[in-house]
Amino acid sequence: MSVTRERSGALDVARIRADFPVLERTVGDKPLVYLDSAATSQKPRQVIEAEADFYAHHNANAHRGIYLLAEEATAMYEEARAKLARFIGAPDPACVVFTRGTTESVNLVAYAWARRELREGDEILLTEMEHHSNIVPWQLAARDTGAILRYIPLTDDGLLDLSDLGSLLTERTKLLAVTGMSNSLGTLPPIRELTRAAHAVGALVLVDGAQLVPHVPVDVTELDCDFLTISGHKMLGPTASGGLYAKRELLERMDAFLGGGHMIDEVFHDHATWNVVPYKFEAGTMNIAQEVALGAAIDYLEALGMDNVRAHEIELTGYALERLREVGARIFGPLDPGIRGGAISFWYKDVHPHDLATILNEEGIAIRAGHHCTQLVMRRYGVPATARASFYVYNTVEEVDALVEALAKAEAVFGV
Amino acid sequence: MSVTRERSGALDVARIRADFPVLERTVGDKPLVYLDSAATSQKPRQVIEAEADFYAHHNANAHRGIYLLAEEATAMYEEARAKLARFIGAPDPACVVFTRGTTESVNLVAYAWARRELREGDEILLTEMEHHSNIVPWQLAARDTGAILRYIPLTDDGLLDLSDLGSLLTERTKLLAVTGMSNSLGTLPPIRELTRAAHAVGALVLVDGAQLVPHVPVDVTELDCDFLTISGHKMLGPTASGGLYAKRELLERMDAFLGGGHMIDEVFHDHATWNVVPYKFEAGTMNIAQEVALGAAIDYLEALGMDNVRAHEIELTGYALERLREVGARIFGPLDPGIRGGAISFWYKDVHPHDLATILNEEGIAIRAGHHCTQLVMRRYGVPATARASFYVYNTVEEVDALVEALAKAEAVFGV
Amino acid sequence: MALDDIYKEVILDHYKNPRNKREMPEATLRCSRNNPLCGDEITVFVLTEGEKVQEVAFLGQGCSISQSSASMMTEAVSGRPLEEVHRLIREFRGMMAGDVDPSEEELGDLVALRGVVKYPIRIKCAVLAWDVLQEALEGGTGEATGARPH
Amino acid sequence: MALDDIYKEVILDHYKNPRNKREMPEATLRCSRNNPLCGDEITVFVLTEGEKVQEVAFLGQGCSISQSSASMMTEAVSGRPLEEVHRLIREFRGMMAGDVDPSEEELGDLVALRGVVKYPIRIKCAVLAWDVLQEALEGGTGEATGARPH
Ligand SMILES: Cc1ncc(COP(=O)(O)O)c(C=O)c1O
Ligand SMILES: Cc1ncc(COP(=O)(O)O)c(C=O)c1O
Repeated sequence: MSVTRERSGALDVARIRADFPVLERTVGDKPLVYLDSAATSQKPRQVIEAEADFYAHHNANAHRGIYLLAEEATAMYEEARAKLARFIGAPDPACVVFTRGTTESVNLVAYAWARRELREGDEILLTEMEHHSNIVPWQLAARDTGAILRYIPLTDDGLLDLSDLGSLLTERTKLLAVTGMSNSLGTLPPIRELTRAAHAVGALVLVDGAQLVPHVPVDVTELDCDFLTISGHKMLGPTASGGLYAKRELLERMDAFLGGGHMIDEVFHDHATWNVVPYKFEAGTMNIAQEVALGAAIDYLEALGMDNVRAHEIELTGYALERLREVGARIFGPLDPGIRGGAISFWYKDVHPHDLATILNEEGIAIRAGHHCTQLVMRRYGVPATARASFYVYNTVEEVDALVEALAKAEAVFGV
Repeated sequence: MSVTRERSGALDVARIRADFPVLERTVGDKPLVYLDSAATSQKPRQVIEAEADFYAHHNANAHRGIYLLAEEATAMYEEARAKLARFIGAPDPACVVFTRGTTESVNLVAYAWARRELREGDEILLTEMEHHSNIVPWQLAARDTGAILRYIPLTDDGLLDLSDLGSLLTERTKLLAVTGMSNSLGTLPPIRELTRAAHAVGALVLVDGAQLVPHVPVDVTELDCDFLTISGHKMLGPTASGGLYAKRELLERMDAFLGGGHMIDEVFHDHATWNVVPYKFEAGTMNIAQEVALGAAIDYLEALGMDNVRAHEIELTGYALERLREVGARIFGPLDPGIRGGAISFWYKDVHPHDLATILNEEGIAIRAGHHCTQLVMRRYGVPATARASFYVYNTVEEVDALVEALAKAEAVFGV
Repeated sequence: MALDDIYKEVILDHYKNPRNKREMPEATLRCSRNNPLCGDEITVFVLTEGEKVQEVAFLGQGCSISQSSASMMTEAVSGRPLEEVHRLIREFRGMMAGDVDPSEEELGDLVALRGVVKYPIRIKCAVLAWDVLQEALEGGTGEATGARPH
Repeated sequence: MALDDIYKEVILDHYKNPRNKREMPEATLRCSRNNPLCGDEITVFVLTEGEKVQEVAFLGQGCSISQSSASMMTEAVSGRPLEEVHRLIREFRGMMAGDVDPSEEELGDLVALRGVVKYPIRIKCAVLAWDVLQEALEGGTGEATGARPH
């Protein structure tokens, strides 16, 4: 395989690739073709260095010390919050709580909002394309409050089936929790319409932004969602970085979640009072270096321009869908790259996704095989698992070609 | 100030210091004297590089992919778990759940164990020297279950007052949550005796190991505690690294805490089943690179030898206590370095700790001023705050001298 | 690493033509499990008679490794005394852990799965059927704990 | 940075000899707050009369910056129309945010606190009393939300 690393329409991919040390790796004698960015993205040296620089020059606990390092660490940590807030169009950095990622963020809302607000018979509306991280926390909250879960079903081509929305979204609905972009089908649900419909019946809306925020320009004011979750590790940031956006008045009203240092105002033997938001939700020593480095990831993405990031993804996704269909792969999810992201689930002939992933790995190609934490999607389409290729700013058209060519290898092994 | 960086009795501190890039920093024209390791430790280049190396060569999500990077990432992540388990004497890596640190670990137990097990009138026994992170989670759990909090009081010299233990620790007590080492008084409570007494009445014991694990050789089998919390960032590891040790049968019996990807076995519309321990408690993308780098921190500490780490701390603490008392500082906490750690809280004459910290900062000396997340301790000794110096493997006797000399400066400014 | 280390002829044969793949209503033990990572599913049926495993069958879906391992397992253990079956389980696990050099005599076709050791994550696929068999022999049904609404 | 930027004579004087530091039973407004970072505490008492702040007193404990700021504040605002007090609060905050060049005329002794701007974490100490005053004027008492047992 020769990866010529040309300039794509929207991004100078050759230059971008030079920033990602891991892309120099080989698998056996094959260059690494990393097509699993939906699971976690790779990190540019700017991000790796930002985290190392924090430890090497500014390391101290944030919001606790009077000395110079502590002031620097605090300023860097809060600057990262301001960057993340700006990146998603939040009106105020205080609307952003730092967390380990989407899973912690959804659980924060499920504990601190849902368990305080939900009553027996209240409903939470989900969709069948949700990631387990946007299902299981609600099941636990429903178990504890007596609330009921309902699901927006899927059409055969991987879209939300909104034909019966009127009977699913009612005054009983207290929350609609929906993914901004499906990690297994690629689908981009119509968030703006959904928030409008939900607000019309008085329900709040949580958008799972794990896939959306890294790949599409996002403005929470425009989307008008009440909560948005962010996974830093999927947008060039370190593992353990991320956050939760929430409208400020919600954060004020919510119960505490994790108790501990810094989230308090005063602590007495039998009770405690809370710090102001967002600190009320940041208990104990936080992921300081990681959020600082997420700030560097945001700088990187903003320098590329999120419109260009999206345009590059549309280009690669369109090309990949075309080539995969040519060779007879079955695609799960919409076929129009304009209404979907770059996570492409497929079956190639009768080769089980695990076997396919093992065979592709021998060619240096890293794809994901499994249920992608979306077992409801697997059941809906009657498969135990799918193969999934997903793209990000460093992927090339040539890598898509490599993927498609390697499928022939699987065919040879399995004689399908 | 001249720091001659000699070899201390137990550690080759000059060599150690060369591993910590941040120690080359200056504050104005003064070399940095970092005396706030109880808040967070500095990181050696071995740890910084381990995290950077993970991103640069092995980055992938753990436990999810079939391709080479994913296998490497998974193996490294699990190797870190095995190291941490071995470091604390856990019989089995499955007894170690990764978390962001002590605060998340205590909350995990407060949600997944306490809310399932506690009934109205049950008691949780704490001590007045607990960090807020080992108080507030129990207040929240008590609020939700009707359980009652009781406190072991303190003696005037900063020890647990166990004279009335018999009436505090009864069959109503379901949990004793106690710090392994106080972060504001330095005290080392007699954990082994306390676990014996607690188990005798059928109570479980949670040891807050935030300060203990970095500074003292720990063996959970010997301590016989039921839970032990670990903050990676206080033991040379990255922020956002750490864990919870628990006896395996407890982990099995506990409720789920955070719901999401990988902690599940199967997910259906209305319910889900759980993965085996410890994965049942590791929802979503974890702090993978951070735990891997914590593994490097453990390697570093093990190479020094935890007995030597402790011996060095006793040496520095003894010297510092002596010098501080010489110049008339009031010490909060025990005076015998053999029964305490290296976090020394004090007042110097009438200089308020904030003012002292600001003045010492001008001399390059980083100490902490405040309540150290132990407001009950402050109230017990009738002060709004204390100044605190704390030590770790890279600190020298000369740095203690620098601290003591700088106190004269404060005296000059305030004319006390 | 070469692909034919893992995708040996005999594996592909068992995958495409699984042996003893059927419901067994007369089974005395029955256990179902899936691999939560990937959705592979195996149900094992065991007909015991006294201290003997008379017959084993399976149902399931999944990759070539999990399904061929199940198929080969049913052949290897059917008609054996319980004690031998337990030894086989240990031996197979030992081979997959890379600890034990497998004896062709004991494991037969199953030795072909040795190549999977080089693909750590696929080991879970290979041992799934064996986990289920062991749980069945211990009286388990494979029900996991979880969150059910009241 | 030099220490006398922050520890000016006038600050130390107000710290050692605080003005208007007393309980004021006749106060019409009263509010208490602490700085959760460090435990500094300030209670502000305000005696209003119509649109005028007749008198302000405080109680509290803490560092030289928080206590001297409170002391200077009571002198600066006592006897002023509410509107002017609000302008002063804005001006003081502006100075501490580094946005506004303080006018000696308006702020008097308080200008001495300008040096604190270089010590970002101490800014919280300097504005604590002002936060409490503002909350008092808005009718707040300083009660925070929290976890109380039933
Ligand atoms: C004794 C003690 N317990 C708990 C904590 C909280 O630990 P972390 O901030 O790592 O969650 C700390 C550190 O601040 C501590 O010193
Ligand atoms: C759509 C979606 N939601 C939630 C998650 C969970 O995010 P995280 O693993 O960062 O907590 C993921 C990623 O795995 C995802 O793709």
